[in-house]
Amino acid sequence: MNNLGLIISLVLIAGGLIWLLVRSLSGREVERPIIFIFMGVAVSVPLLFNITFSEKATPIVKAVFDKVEYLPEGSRVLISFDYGPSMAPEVQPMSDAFIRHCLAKNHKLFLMGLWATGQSLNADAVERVIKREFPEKVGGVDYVNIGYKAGSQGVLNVIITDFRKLYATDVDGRDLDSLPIFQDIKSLKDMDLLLSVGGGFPGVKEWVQFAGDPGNVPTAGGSAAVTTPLMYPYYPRQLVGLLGGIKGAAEYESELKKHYPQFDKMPTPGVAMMGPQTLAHLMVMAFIVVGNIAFFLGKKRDS
Amino acid sequence: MKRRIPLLITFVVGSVLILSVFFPPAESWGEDFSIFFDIIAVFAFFLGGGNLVRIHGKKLFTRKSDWGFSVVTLAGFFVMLLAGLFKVGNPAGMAGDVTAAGSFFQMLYEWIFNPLGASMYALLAFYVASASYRAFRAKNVDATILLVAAFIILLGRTPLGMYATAWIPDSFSILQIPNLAIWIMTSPNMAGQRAIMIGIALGVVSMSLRLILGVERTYLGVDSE
Amino acid sequence: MKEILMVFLALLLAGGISSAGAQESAPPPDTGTLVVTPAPAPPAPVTNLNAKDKPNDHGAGVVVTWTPSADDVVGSTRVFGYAILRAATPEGPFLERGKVPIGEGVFEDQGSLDEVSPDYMADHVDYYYKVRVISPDTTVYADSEIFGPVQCFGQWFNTNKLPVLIFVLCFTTLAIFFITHARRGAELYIRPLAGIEAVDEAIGRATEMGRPILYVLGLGTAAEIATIASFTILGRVAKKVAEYQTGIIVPCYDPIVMTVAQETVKASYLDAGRPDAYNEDMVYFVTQSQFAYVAAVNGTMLRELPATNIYMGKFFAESLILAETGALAGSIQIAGTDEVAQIPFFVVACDYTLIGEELYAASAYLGREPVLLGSLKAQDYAKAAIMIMAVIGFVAAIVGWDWYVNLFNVPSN
Amino acid sequence: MSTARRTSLIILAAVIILFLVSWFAKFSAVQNTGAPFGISVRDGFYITLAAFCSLAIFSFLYKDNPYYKFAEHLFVGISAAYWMCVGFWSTFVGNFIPKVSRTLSDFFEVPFKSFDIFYFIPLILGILLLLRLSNKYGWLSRWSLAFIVGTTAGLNLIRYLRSDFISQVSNTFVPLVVDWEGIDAFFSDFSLAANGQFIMILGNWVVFIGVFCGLVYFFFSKEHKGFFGTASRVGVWVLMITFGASFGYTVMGRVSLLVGRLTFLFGDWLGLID
Repeated sequence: MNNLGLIISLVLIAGGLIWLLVRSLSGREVERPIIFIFMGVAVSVPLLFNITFSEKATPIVKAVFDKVEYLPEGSRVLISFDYGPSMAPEVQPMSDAFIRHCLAKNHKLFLMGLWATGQSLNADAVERVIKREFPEKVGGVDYVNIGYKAGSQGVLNVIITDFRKLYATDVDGRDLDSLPIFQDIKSLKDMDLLLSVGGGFPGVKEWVQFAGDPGNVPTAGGSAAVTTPLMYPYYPRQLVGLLGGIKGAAEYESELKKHYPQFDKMPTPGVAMMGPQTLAHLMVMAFIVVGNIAFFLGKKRDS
Repeated sequence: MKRRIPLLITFVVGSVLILSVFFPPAESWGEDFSIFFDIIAVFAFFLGGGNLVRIHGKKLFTRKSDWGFSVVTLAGFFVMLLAGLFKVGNPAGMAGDVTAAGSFFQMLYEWIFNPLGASMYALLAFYVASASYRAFRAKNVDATILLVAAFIILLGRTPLGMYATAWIPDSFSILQIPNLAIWIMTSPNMAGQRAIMIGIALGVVSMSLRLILGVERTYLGVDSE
Repeated sequence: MKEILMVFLALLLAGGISSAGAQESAPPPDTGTLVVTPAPAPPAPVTNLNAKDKPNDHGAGVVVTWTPSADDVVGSTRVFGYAILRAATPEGPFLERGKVPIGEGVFEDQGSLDEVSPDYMADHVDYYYKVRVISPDTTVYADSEIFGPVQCFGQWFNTNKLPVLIFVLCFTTLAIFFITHARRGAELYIRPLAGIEAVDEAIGRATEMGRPILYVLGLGTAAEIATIASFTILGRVAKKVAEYQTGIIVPCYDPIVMTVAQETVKASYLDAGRPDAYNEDMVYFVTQSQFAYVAAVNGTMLRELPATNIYMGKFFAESLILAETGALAGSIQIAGTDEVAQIPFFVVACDYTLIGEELYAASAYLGREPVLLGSLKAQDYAKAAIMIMAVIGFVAAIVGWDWYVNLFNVPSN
Repeated sequence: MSTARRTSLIILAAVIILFLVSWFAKFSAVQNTGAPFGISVRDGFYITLAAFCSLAIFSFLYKDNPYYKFAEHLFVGISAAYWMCVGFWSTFVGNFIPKVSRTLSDFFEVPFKSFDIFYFIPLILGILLLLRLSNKYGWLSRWSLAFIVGTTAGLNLIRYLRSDFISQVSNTFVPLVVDWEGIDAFFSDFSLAANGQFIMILGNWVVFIGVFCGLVYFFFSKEHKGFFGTASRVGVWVLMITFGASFGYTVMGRVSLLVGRLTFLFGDWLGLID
């Protein structure tokens, strides 16, 4: 169904564009309703047939992926959920993808958060992603959720020397010392990678300034599209890499699928949202090209 | 008198508001005046609504072409007006918020106003396509620059841009489309925006001054007196 | 003029001094001494506690400053933040007024001037402050010594805004100088504005075609300068329209804007000597809702087929919908807006676009009155001044003249 | 009866039948999921209505037609009344009444705040505005207009000067060189990497020169000849890059809006996607 829809629609669109090109070669302009139809098809077909495109990761995204990928198995990765429900549609695909990737690589996963409004989101990710897709992983051994603590960068400043000053237990009330995963963990400095997923304050920037830089721990993350340009100055010296907006999420998801056949069936909201976008962008560009060909040929003929 | 007093009012109100910014005891005046403005605007609603009813009523009674559609406008207007002024079906009665969920007013908003507005807005996706087809032509140097900048940014937002330029070595990575797109957004785009904003700010200051000094007065219709 | 210069110089001096005093480097982190202490000792208290009336406000504000605790260093776990407490007497009771994160040494205790507010803070009354260093363990903290008494009170002049006042005064002087200069009959050159030159031509075209002109004032209320600039352009256009005896349609988004537009168009017809040709229905109210307004104007464009569409004022997302529909109807389109995000759409879809500042200049340009042109001249001088300042700023950024850069950082209150 | 008229009547009938079919299909579908009967009929109607309203607007893309006209006129009527009601309740009753009259506050069931004589200013100006309707005293409405324009001019002059003008100027103060370690290091490490030193320096230069030339373009009283001509040419190019880039960047947002609307039509209405 999927592939059939994809093939039919792409053939339709490509055929239509070729037809337009041929028409343009004779110097004729395209009527507006035809453009509208192409645009409508370009957006609705991916929606209806769930068509997706594999995104090739840009270097800044690939850097994050490679970092997680090439850490030795069993490395400790911390993911911080620094966003609230309103931002979730844009950045949640990122934290989900990070979790999947880390668990597939058998890294030890530490989840926490700096946003009061995002407290339930970590627990939700544990239920939705970890327990359902990785039933063999044991809480407290392979992953742990230590939850939210108030204090923004103050929290970071404390846990960069000692987790236990702030966190006595995980979210389920189990003593950190009783958890195997925390056996020889003292502070953030014992982590091999810090990943912050966020869209405001505190977020990626605070993790760089208060944890990654002073603790000399590799830091990476993802942020909402609006704040992404403000993060570029930190890359690549202070920030391993960055996922910007839904496009960044889509690139990471694609990369994950490419390397891990077991994720073939995983939901990829980022990639799904990019489907209509990509086709629409390609369509606009195709029209620009066709339009210019028609324009130049028309001019040539006139002169 | 008909001409002097309005100019005097503009002058006094304008200069008082400018000076109030510098004196903390008067700091809140600007805010108060904005509230006054909103209240005056409510009176203006009578003028607006009256004008709407008059125009469409005239079409209806003179049986101008398309008078039937004027009936639709008037019906929609009065139904909505009555639903809002009397808070029909409001769960909290007259004390409830006019836009409270469950009221007839809010229902009309949710199922007619909203879909119509969202669809109008969504038309933009189509017009963006037709405008780029029509306008992005390499007619001259300026238009070509416009076209190329738009094209690079568009490419940078699709996987195609990445695939096409991934072979470029790291030491020339600025030439990779996604990087180039970011650079355009943060450098020349920023410069252009800033130049426009500075210009606008100066224009506003100068225009405001002309208004306060009474040099610019077309809006009062006083040219003729 | 001399006074202004003096104030300016004084300001430069003050800026230089204040920046020289600031910027104390943080103590180096002492990571070596970190050992897990069995019983948590309270962190070191803050020092140099000070509180004084918040400057440049209307009262009910105190600024508390301190030197952060000696334990507030990167990597130390002993300090979690600071709590600021206030009391009416040195004996207490002290109530918490707010908290700040680590590394900070300033807090603004902002009360309310409203006597019925629970947050009411009386002026000219003694207050006492202390700052508490909080550690991750809520039972372990360290209080500073008590500071006080301190009183808050209002000021008459906001010195933070002095740079703004200087800009206002300089620009006003400049504008008045050129306006009087122009009144005396000096010849002023103004470069042509393509969009405005096109207006006359477009009205002529409409007359030939026997079709009306559609003038859209945008979505701004009368409280936008762009809308007011648009009124003056509408005035000139309506006058020309009256002279040529073409029709004009002005659908309005805002009732007050409609009122002003009616007044303007009426006066223009009177001016052109054709008051009889003026019709109340030329300027009418549509609705105060963005997309309903666009839906209606779109319909008008395709039904009345105006020869020319003029869009001047504040526009938002609808800019492209209007311009594309107008292009479909085959109208010549002239646009002008100061909404930076929408200019690209007009530039792409319209025949002529007044970019930002040009919109304001257009009204002066159309009038061709020396007084109006004089103010354009003042604008240009201001621009030249900015360029010079920017070049100095460029040098300042290299040489490190922070005081110069600070001159342009106007606090938000 | 002309053919055109007959065709349009057939289309009208078809639209009405489709509407009814959709409505019934919708509420029986809703009913099966267990919603109470009364609500589902109403909701089925509303969803169908919303869908047909959306389609009526989209039909404008083909050409102007009676269905678009209907939607447009309905939209105008409803929206005009909507904002009037909201303005009346929130501004007039919410902000004005509590400051002038206790009796009226009680009547409208809003808490009375405190009497403020200054609130008679907008009352008087509002009434003056209404005098426009009178031929004899119409000129008095100009006083209100003068007040509005004066307020606008005063507030905007300061606002723009501070937030746009001064802060934008100061943002232009960027260092010409970044991470400078001498001319030798500059050339030996020279690269066109996106985050390399050269590109960063280039970016700062472009911002500075771009703002400079852009401002030259906005000079009105100087003929654009010679140096000014060249600079203003460059300024135009910078502006063109800005416009092209901003246009391209917004496409994604615009497409999202259409995706949202189509999701409603395909999902909530037709149930084709979940």
